[in-house]
Amino acid sequence: MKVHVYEKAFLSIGGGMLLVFLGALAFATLGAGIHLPDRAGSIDPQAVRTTPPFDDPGVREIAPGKYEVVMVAQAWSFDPAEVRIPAGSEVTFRITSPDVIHGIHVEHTTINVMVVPGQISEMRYTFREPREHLIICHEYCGIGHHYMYGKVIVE
Amino acid sequence: MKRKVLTGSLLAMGALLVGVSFFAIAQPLTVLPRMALAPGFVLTDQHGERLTNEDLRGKLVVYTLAYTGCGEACAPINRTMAELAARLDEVDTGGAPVRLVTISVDPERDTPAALRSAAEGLGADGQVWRLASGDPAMVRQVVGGGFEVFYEARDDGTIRFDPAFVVVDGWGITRARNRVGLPDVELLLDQLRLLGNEVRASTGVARFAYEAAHLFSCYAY
Amino acid sequence: MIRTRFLLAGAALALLAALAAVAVGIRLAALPELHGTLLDPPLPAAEFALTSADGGAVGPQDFRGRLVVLFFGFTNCPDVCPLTMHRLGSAMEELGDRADQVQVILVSVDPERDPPAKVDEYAKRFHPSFIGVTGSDDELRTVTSSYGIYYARTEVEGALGYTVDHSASTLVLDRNGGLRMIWPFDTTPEGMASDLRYLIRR
Amino acid sequence: MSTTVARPAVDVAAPVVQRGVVDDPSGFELSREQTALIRWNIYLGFAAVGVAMFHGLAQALSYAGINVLGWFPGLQTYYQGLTVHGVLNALVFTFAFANGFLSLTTARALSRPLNRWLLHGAFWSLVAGVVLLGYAILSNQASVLFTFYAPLQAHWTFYLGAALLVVSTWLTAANLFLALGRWRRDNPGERYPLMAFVSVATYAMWVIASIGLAVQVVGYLLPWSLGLIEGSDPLTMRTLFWYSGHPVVYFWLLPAYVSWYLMIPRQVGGKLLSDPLTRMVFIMFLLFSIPTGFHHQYTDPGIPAFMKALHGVMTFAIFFPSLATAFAIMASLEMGGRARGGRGLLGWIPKLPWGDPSVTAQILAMLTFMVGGATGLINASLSMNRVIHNTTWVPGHFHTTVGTAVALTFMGIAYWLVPMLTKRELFGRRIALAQAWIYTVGVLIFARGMSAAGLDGQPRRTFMAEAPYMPDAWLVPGYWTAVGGSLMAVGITLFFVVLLGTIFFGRRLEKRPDMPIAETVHPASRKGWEPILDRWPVWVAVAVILIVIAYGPFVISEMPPTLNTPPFRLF
Repeated sequence: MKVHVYEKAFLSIGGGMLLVFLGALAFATLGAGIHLPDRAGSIDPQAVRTTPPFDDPGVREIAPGKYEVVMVAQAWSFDPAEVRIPAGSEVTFRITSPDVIHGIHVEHTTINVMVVPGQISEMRYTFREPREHLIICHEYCGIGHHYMYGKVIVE
Repeated sequence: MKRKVLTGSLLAMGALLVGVSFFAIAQPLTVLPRMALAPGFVLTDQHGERLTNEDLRGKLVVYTLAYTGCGEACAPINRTMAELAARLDEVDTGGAPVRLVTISVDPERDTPAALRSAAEGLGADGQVWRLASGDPAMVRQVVGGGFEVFYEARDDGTIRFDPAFVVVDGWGITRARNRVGLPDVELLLDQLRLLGNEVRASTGVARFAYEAAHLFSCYAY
Repeated sequence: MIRTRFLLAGAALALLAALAAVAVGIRLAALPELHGTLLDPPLPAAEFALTSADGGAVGPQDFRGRLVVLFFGFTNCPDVCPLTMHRLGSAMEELGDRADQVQVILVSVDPERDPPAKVDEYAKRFHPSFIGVTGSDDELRTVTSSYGIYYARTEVEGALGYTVDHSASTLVLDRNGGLRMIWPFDTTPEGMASDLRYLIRR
Repeated sequence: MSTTVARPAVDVAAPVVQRGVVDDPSGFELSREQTALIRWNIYLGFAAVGVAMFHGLAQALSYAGINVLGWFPGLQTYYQGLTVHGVLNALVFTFAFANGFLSLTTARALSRPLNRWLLHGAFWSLVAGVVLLGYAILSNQASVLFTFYAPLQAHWTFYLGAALLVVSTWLTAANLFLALGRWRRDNPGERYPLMAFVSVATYAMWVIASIGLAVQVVGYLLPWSLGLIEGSDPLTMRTLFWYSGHPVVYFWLLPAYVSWYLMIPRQVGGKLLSDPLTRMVFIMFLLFSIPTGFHHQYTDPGIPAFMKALHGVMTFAIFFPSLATAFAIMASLEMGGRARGGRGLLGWIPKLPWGDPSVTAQILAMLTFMVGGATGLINASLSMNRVIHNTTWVPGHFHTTVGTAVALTFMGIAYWLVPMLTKRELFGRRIALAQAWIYTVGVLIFARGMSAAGLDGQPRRTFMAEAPYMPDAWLVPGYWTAVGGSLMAVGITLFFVVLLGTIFFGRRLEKRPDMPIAETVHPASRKGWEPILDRWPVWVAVAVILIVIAYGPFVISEMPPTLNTPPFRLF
């Protein structure tokens, strides 16, 4: 097979670029331990409201400076819809859905996760600066999807 | 000749690649993830003796939460622990002893004496299964900060908390947090068995296989 | 001819692909003999802000890009602390010009008798680059507990009045702030230096 | 059923000529019936775009806070319109066009007619599918978007309609495989004509890829919507959808690649550089496009992070054949430009036939696709995905890929295909040229707006005109989106002027124009290793192995599915 010398060069550079990208990917996952949302447990979606901790959603200070947000994403609201925490807190979100698929994106953070009925989504983030973040449902969940939002208020 | 060397090295590398991929994807052995460092603590057990996380180093520990004034609400948790204690000899942990620790989420009222009478009711021997309590701030730090479980006193004097069974290995690393609903004893025994496998394989070449299982997140649950 | 070239190109590709596999293999098989528990992938390590000698807040997050070695002790400590600190100092000597890649932090768990300046001065006795910090009991409880360390006062007879029992392990955080290694008490300076060299290299 | 004897094309400019029937149409013309069926497939596809366009315009305007939904007869919600837009554009348009176009290329390349029953079957099942989907969506019983995630439950006609769309592609695939098999029987030892090879490769990929969709829809959603099954397992449903949902992207794109590789070079007066590389590119799409679905589920809970990373790696691998394509096509364009007198480093560019709307539209589509490729890599990156997942960045990305690279290429193809199918001259060449430019400018402005807002966290698929939250950062990008979307709508309207003008008012031609088929500088060889490229069983087997590796462990761990989520109708 004849391959033009320019084509060879182009494909080599392209292939090299890809290897660099793959190397970065391997470093991120295997080296730096940056992981995407993993399995964090399953739950019976019909029993969300009676299964701890989702029987009592809310924001809790589990230890000094450490918060847990137990959240139920349902059509068409987040429960709780307002999360108040002091700046510098490490917050773990534990979210599930009792009805359809939702998504949660806390604006200007890396909290961006799907909420699938039957699964528990877990995300950790440290809010450093005092400001307000929108919480947006970013997966279509029915006619009122665009009314589904909330706020994280970092004080 | 040259081609033979080339083909040979190609095949060898291919085989290596296939081997590694096979391991990563087929996951011939699974482990429990190393989730976080388990909390350090100083608590007091039902005999008034000091219980620290260092005392439990080298042992597999199942922690759970309860309190003595809990009544029926804690009964399923205590039953699970009692059954677990009775069935520990079913799993081969590779010589690593297993300890069960019930931490009181009502440290103000659960004095060693209160714990002792509760332990007698439960059949906790104080050796394998210990009940522990301590400084309220310390308990908050261990349960909330370490095991990430929230609890608070209700107005009626009862304590609201989420049931949790946390499994910690001999290096003091949290390996499982069973915190949605009540786990059954089989699940806990299986988790101990997985840790036991790892303990048995902690020497020799097998250790690398287990390290690889961690590296490729071959997680059992 | 074309066949050979194709084979060569294939070999080059397979080589690159296999490099990844080999890299993984090396990490597993060609590990130097380690003297503590290596955590791979690293565990999350808590940030903290304890008080340094100049009154400022210091934590491992201030030393990203360097390895951070954490040890918890106190200045009146009769055996464990001076021994460990001495070994850490020797390990730093052993590291030579690599020593600037490592920051040792001594956290005093006896805030009553160890003001920050005293801890710092104590730490610097073992190596000029060491720093010592401390904080209130509440702060220390959070920090130690999240690093799997306990400490507790024990009353003793004598002039000191009390001593502090505490975990004797030493922790190493990697450049990104992840917990990478735990050394038991009896780790030798050579062992520490060898492990640190490995962690600097990777 | 006679096969034409291969005869070298007479072309003095070509030092190496491609052997094979594709250059010689003598003695081959599809029957009126088959031509008509193919023509109606193309019409049906574009009719879908015509309807979808209005909804697209309404959605683009809604990002600027302008709500025109009230003017749509029969439309009850924004999401109903979004479902129409997605289903018609992403499924009906692309399936119909691919069915028609690749049937034609295969028949033409092999110089043999297709099976008329399969051709009829494919067309009518597509029509039936569209009717059922239309009923379900227009009666507002299926506002579930084109991704139809369970447990949102649509009317059963929606799922049956979707299944029929897939069935039509399978019937087309059967037709192509049959034709290729017959050709092989008549030409033992010959290399497959390149154009037939790439057309069939496209369908081979899609048949393997569509199994997920088929299992999901027929095996599960249809009986579920009829009440035969109670609960659902949303995570498994999502996984099955994205098993097909990523490769479907390549099923949209590959017909455009067929044109870029095999027709554009001839249209610009150049040549295709390499036959074996072209085949390798299509084989790589067959191999790598399917085991990548988890990159749509990077942020899903319940899927092991390692499996996601593995799919990420595969996703990067699929970038390679697109890189090879970029070079090959650019090289043919340059050859064409130089053959037309272009000198200097870039002097060949203005010499390209920019007056040919078919060429202009497709070159603009390629240029836009470069933006799409770059944004696609960002989507595929594990860490960056967290910033843009499910934001308007994503539609910003895919309107430069399927929305332009594919759609505008199909329109460009139509500028020679419709004259060929109708034996009428293209109507309004200048309008067609204007269409290509306006649409491209429109989509670039549109994508600029969508991407910028996406980086600021604006959610996709959301009725922004009525959302109670609207940070200032989304305002200006929203105007970009609306302006760009309006220009796109103008572009498509102009396309319909040309299309309908050609069909109804185009000057009748004496002779049916032929398909532009490129010659190859390095043609296929019967010697050496190259014939292995034509060994389908090998490549299908490798593809299946890769799929088993990528999906096997997860599927096993999810078996049996826990069907404990009840259905919901929230629209």
